[in-house]
Amino acid sequence: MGESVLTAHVASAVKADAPPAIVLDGVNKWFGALHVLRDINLQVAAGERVVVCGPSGSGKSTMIRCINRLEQHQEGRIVVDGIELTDDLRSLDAIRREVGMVFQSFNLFPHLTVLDNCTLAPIWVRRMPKKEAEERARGFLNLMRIPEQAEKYPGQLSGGQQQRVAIARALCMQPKIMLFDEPTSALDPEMIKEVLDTMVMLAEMGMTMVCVTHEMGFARQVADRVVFMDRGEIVESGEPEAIFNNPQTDRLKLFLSQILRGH
Amino acid sequence: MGESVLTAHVASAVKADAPPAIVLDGVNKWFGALHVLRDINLQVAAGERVVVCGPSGSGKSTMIRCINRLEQHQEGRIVVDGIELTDDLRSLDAIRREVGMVFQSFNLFPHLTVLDNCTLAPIWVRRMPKKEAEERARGFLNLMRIPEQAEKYPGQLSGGQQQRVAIARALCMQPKIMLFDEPTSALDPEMIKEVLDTMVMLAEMGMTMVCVTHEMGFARQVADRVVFMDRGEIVESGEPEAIFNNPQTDRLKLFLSQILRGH
Amino acid sequence: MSEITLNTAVSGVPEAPSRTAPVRTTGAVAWARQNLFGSWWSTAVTLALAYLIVRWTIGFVEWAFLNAIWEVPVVNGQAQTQACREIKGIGACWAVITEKHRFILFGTYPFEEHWRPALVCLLFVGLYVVSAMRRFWNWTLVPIWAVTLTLIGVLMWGGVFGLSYVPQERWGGLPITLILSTFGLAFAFPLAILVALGRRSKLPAIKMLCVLYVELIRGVPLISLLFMASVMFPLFLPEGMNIDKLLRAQVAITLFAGAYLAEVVRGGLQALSRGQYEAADALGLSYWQKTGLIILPQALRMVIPPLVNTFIGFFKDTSLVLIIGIFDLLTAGKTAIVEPAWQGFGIEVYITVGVIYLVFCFAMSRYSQDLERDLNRHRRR
Amino acid sequence: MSASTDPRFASPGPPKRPLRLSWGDERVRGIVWQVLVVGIVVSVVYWLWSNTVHNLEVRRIATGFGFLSREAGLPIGESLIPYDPSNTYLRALTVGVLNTLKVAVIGVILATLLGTVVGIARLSNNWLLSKLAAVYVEVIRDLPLLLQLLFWYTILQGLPGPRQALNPIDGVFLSNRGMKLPFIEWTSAHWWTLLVMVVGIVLTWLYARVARAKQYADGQPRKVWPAGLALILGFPLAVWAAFGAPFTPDIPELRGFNFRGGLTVSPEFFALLIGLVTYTAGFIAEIVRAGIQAVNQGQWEAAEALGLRRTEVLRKIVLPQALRVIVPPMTSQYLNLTKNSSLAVAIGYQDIVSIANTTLNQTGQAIEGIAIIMLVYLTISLSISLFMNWYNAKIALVER
Amino acid sequence: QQPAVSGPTLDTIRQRGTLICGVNTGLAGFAQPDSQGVWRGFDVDYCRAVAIALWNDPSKVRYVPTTAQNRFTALQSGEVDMLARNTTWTLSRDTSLGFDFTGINFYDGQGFMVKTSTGVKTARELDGATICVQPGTTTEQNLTDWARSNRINFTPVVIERLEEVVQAYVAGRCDAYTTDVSGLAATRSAQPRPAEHTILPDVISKEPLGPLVRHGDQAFADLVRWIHNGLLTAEELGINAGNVRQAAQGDTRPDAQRLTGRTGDLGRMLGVDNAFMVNIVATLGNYGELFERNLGPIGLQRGPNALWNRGGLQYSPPFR
Ligand SMILES: Nc1ncnc2c1ncn2[C@@H]1O[C@H](COP(=O)(O)OP(=O)(O)OP(=O)(O)O)[C@@H](O)[C@H]1O
Ligand SMILES: Nc1ncnc2c1ncn2[C@@H]1O[C@H](COP(=O)(O)OP(=O)(O)OP(=O)(O)O)[C@@H](O)[C@H]1O
Ligand SMILES: [Mg+2]
Ligand SMILES: [Mg+2]
Repeated sequence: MGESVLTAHVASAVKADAPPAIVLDGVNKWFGALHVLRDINLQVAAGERVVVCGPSGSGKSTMIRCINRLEQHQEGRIVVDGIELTDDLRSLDAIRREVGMVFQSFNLFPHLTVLDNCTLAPIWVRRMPKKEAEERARGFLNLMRIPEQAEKYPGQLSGGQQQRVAIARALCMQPKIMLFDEPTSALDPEMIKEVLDTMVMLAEMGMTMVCVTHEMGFARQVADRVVFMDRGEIVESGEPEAIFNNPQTDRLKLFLSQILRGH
Repeated sequence: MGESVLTAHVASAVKADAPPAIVLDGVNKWFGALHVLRDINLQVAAGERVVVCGPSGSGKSTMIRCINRLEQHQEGRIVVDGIELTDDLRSLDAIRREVGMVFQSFNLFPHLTVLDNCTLAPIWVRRMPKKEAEERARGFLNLMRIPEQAEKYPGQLSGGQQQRVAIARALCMQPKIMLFDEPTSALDPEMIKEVLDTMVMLAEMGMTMVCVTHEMGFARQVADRVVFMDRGEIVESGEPEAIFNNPQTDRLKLFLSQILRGH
Repeated sequence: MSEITLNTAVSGVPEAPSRTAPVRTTGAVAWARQNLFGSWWSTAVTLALAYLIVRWTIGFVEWAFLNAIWEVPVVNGQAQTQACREIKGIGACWAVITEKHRFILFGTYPFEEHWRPALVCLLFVGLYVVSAMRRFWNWTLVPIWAVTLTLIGVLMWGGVFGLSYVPQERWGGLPITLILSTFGLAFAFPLAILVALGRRSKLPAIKMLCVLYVELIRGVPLISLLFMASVMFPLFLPEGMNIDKLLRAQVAITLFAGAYLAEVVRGGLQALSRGQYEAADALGLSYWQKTGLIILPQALRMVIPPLVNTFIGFFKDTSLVLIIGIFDLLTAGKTAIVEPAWQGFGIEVYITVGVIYLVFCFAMSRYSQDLERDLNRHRRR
Repeated sequence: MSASTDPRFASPGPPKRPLRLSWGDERVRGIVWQVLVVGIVVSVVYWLWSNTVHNLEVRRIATGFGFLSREAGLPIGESLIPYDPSNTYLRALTVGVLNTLKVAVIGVILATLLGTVVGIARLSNNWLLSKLAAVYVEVIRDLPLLLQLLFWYTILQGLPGPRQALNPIDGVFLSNRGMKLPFIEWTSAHWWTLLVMVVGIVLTWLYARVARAKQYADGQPRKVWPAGLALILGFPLAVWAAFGAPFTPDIPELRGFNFRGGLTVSPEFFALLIGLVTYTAGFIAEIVRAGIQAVNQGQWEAAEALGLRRTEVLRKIVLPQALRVIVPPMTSQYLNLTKNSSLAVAIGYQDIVSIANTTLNQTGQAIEGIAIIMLVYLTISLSISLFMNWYNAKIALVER
Repeated sequence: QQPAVSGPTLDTIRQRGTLICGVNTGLAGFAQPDSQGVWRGFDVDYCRAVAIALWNDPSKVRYVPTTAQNRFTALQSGEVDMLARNTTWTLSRDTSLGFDFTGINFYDGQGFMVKTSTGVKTARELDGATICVQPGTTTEQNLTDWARSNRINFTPVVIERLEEVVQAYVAGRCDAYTTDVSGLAATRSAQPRPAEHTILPDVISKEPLGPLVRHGDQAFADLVRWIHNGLLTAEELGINAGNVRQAAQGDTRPDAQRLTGRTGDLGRMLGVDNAFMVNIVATLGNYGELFERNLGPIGLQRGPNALWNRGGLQYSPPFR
């Protein structure tokens, strides 16, 4: 049943000719004097799947965190799902409901069971009846192929399982957009595969996704677009094939040579 | 000079027709009521390189830890370098001098510099003059291709560098035998390569090695013998080619299919 | 480090010029906006607190400085404190300090010989400073301590080198506080380490003894231990054998501090990963080598903050020896105002004594924070 | 793990190893060491003990607890149970224990509250507030508690005398005799009212649970406080009215030297309480701060990314996790507060130490007096430890 | 000079060369270190007197401050040789604690002090009052005994240290302050306006204070006892610090000659120099001078401590 829940939900999110899900317009951000985001312009259409890559420290995480306002940008506009991000707390609440985030380090709540992790936000934020929330959560856990872990605590799971719980937790809020910040880099190769499989499945169902990752295989397989960042700027952006096979800038070429060598 | 130090030393350890470096004879071990090692029989000749593999929880670590008595076996005999492991603390001291160990999680001493990490045991256990110990340590650091890290603290190094320091630290005691317990599984792919290269180099110099690892490439390249363990038993053992290409038991077949798929 | 990666990530390519951040995100105004007036609630708190601080400061300055009396005439050895009594509540009477400061600092130590305890205090401070410098953290510290402590003993007791002999009963004030806390901690610390190791020992009898010691001592107030040391201890010893009162208090404080420190150290030992023990074992280090070279250096570093907390606690707790009639700093202060002329000027004396304690404890706490940063440098990249 | 369920793993278990009598054997060494250490300790204790017995004999010091049933004849200012100087020492000591418990229990609760507030204030974004909290912690920690107690006592004595008592609210008097609160003449109707109120509290708690369950059922959150107010205040008031609303106010009034009637909070108790609470709160603040900071920033972010509000994050995510770091050191602080209450004697609050001191002075039974003090504190301390350890185990994280 | 008399304590003291004297930790007039840290006071002078008798050197004393709690064990265990520490002579202390009181150097009694403004004239009017008291001595028991026999209700405030008790009383925490009359007088005189405080005439207990030594060393007890008696005799004979040297030369009264050691062998009988009283009086003065010097400034009158022939209770057995 998990499949059906998700497809039903995702389908509703993907409308033809919908307004862009995310708009970044001339976004600038500083940490103190350090200029970490420079005039970022990016549009993500509903249902689009964008992979962000770039060297360490290039501002990928910062950008993605600005989108659900874990960081505040200082110049420019960010519009998510038609709502502009301002200091207004209500708009913030509205946006966070629509945007799910999966962290590199999982950030599961260790004192709650897997099921409680998944139902917490639906119950308290979405005011969903507990039973319904649990049913839905079990659906997503099923989808993530970890239904039997529902009663365990995060500390009892392997890394790959934890990351899949984190994805399920985000999905339980039925977000329109999912943000992934290097969701696999804390995992060992076997677990990476589990998680990537899960993400591919989500992508195939049409979820709007922005994903920071160095997994080129994943990018090639599912990305509609790859964005390459360096030093706070978007240097190149385009179809995966174009980016990987035919990089335009020296920076990207150098970067690709490095990461391809690494593995 | 590092090369010469090592080769000289290793050469002395590898004698023709020498008695076996390690003998495990009907070794049994229990944790409480859990029977983790069952009638293990294993002989490692001087200069031989044995790779141990097997599913998680099969007792690989336990076996290797019994060899330098980080765990105590309860039945059977273990003879290392001609000395039988008994309750006698003095024989224990003698054995630990001859056996170097490299852990999965490095276990470097974070409060000491890399150099101090390497000279600690030679100075305090072997009663070597400090100067000589440092000279030798620098030699091995050189060999490990991290001579410039000598004055740093372990926390300042990357994982691969740390593991190479750990190997250097073990080598500084000039052990006749080196034990490796999944030395690469805490590392990311780039760093795995660094460490494996180092180990290959050691192997090529003729050091007696017992290595728990899932790195099939390494096994193929250097192992004289591969031992497959499951549930506390040695299930199969033989030349790498035979083991990998022509597994006899179902268990091994299953295992191989899993790990080959994983990567 | 981030800077470096930012610059070297893709080397060889010139960096794009970085714009400076807009003004409203930097500078004093931005700082105040962010830290003082971040929201209406923050603004309200700021204003309320600022008002209270200003008012109290003005009140205190008036009392302590503007309206204060610093000296009163002394007639026939009797201080004429009328003036002080007139302004009670309006201004401070620091005359009590002017008159009694030497007694407060040195107790009943012979007046002409006060330079000796004064020197002892300086020696202690010097000892602390030297011990605090990491440059001296090696074997040289042992002779330094030995010599200084001997010197302190010689100065306090005298009886040699032409110094007149001063029995222990006459010691008092700050030197007593420093002696009790320094020796107390100096002995309690090794004891604590042994007990902490013992409590983690695999040998059941030793473990039980350590647990008993820690739990029994921690479970009772220091007052009752001091009490026992003073009232009961003579009964424990064979007839005729007697131990100096100060020493008894010292032993009680040491035992008490030992139990507390042991728990702190144990916390550090527990926090250490098993891998460290195993790595040391695998290298063939003996138990004591492992403990001294690997385990303790790491465990102790980890517990510097609670350790110093405990140190500060004991420095202050030495004031409890007043229960058994030893004139430490605080007791000397209280005794100074027994004299009828000075009765009722406790606040001034307490403030003075409090400031002395504050200076020592604050120095300790600051130093520990620096030390913690310094020693844990190896943890950071 | 799965191995243990495997039938082939049902093994007889490890064989016993024989003990070899050799210095090389670890176990032999262990036994020798233990015998040595225990032997030394036992002989030292025996030596002290025999000395003591001998000394007691020689000095003709009588021991025994017979004095407990003798008339105490010592006056006690405040007591939770009826007490008169003609009662026995046992009762006097009991009064002391109760006084100690009173200040310890109230002190622990208040210090926890104040400490938590200051600890959170130190993490505040308001620079002034956080710096002030830091200064508070630093100053409070660095001054001897004894001085602080004397300070508070002096301050409280600065209040006007009973004749000029401050009268902020009708019936409430604040003077150097303490705080006098109006009270009512207690009748059975009040007992009923009180009972109903207790029932009301229990019902409110139950109602809160039901409300939570209902929210789980339909998702809608419900306010608990209106019902709680009705149950805890309204209902008892109704019962009280049903009894004819007996109300003979027992308002403190100045008669002779002092106020008669009403409830009293003595300055000694109050000074001790403030002193202990502010002092301990300084330490607790640091513990709370460390605890909250120990919770990974990622937990905040993850919870916020899910759309939880800050207060909800604090309550549901951060504090439950911080507790695990907070509880063990908190235990020590509770112990310290309890033990520090023994300084009460300096400012005239008659706790167990004060009363036992007087007892041992009057009777000369020093050994028994000290033994009683130590026993009382040990019992309290160990009870606190046990409870906190149990609580700590209860909230421990489940790990692999 | 070979001592004619010896006893264990006396021998120990002689051997050690100093007297160890237990004193109060600080009680105005009786024992208290001055601004220079020198112990002064009425009790302290008794310690000095013993040192003078033994070595003719008042500085050969080590003072051990003792609290109410540890004073007895200190003496019992030999930590101090004698206690000169305003200790009330009671039967049980004399017997079961194993001490010898060597005389009464100060007749005291417990009384009350109130603020004059309260208009209280006698202690009986204190019904309902709050009374400040120090714990740990006989004071508390006296107070409750008195209250019960007079059917008086009171609220006690029990504070350990003198400074705090007095402060509490002055600040108005208590309506009355009770302690030995000597203490009351001292406190009263220390107030800015002593007239604002009244010491009530009622004395509710007998508090004979005196030095004490361990039971079992009669030689030492005798010495301390007769020093006190000698001081009284000196006052009785009009011998004081100013004239004692002349008296030792030229006084013709037989009593005076015995006191100054010119005739008789009284000092030798006690194991000290025959002229010991001359030395003591010359240095410290007679009993009256001791009293005036130490207790006069804190406002104490002689009262019951006047000599017997001046209406007081101080009476020395014949010094012969
Ligand atoms: N809270 C912060 N305060 C100050 N500087 C920060 C902060 N967070 C990030 N930075 C800096 O901003 C820059 C961009 O960081 P960011 O985490 O976005 O990089 P990234 O592209 O995600 O790198 P990585 O691949 O290593 O995660 C880095 O130089 C980093 O050091
Ligand atoms: N100290 C111990 N106490 C109890 N059981 C233990 C202990 N150490 C290991 N075990 C158990 O013994 C079994 C074998 O463990 P071991 O670590 O040797 O496995 P392994 O083959 O090294 O597995 P992995 O590949 O996961 O490291 C496991 O079931 C493990 O849970
Ligand atoms: Mg990142
Ligand atoms: Mg293993």
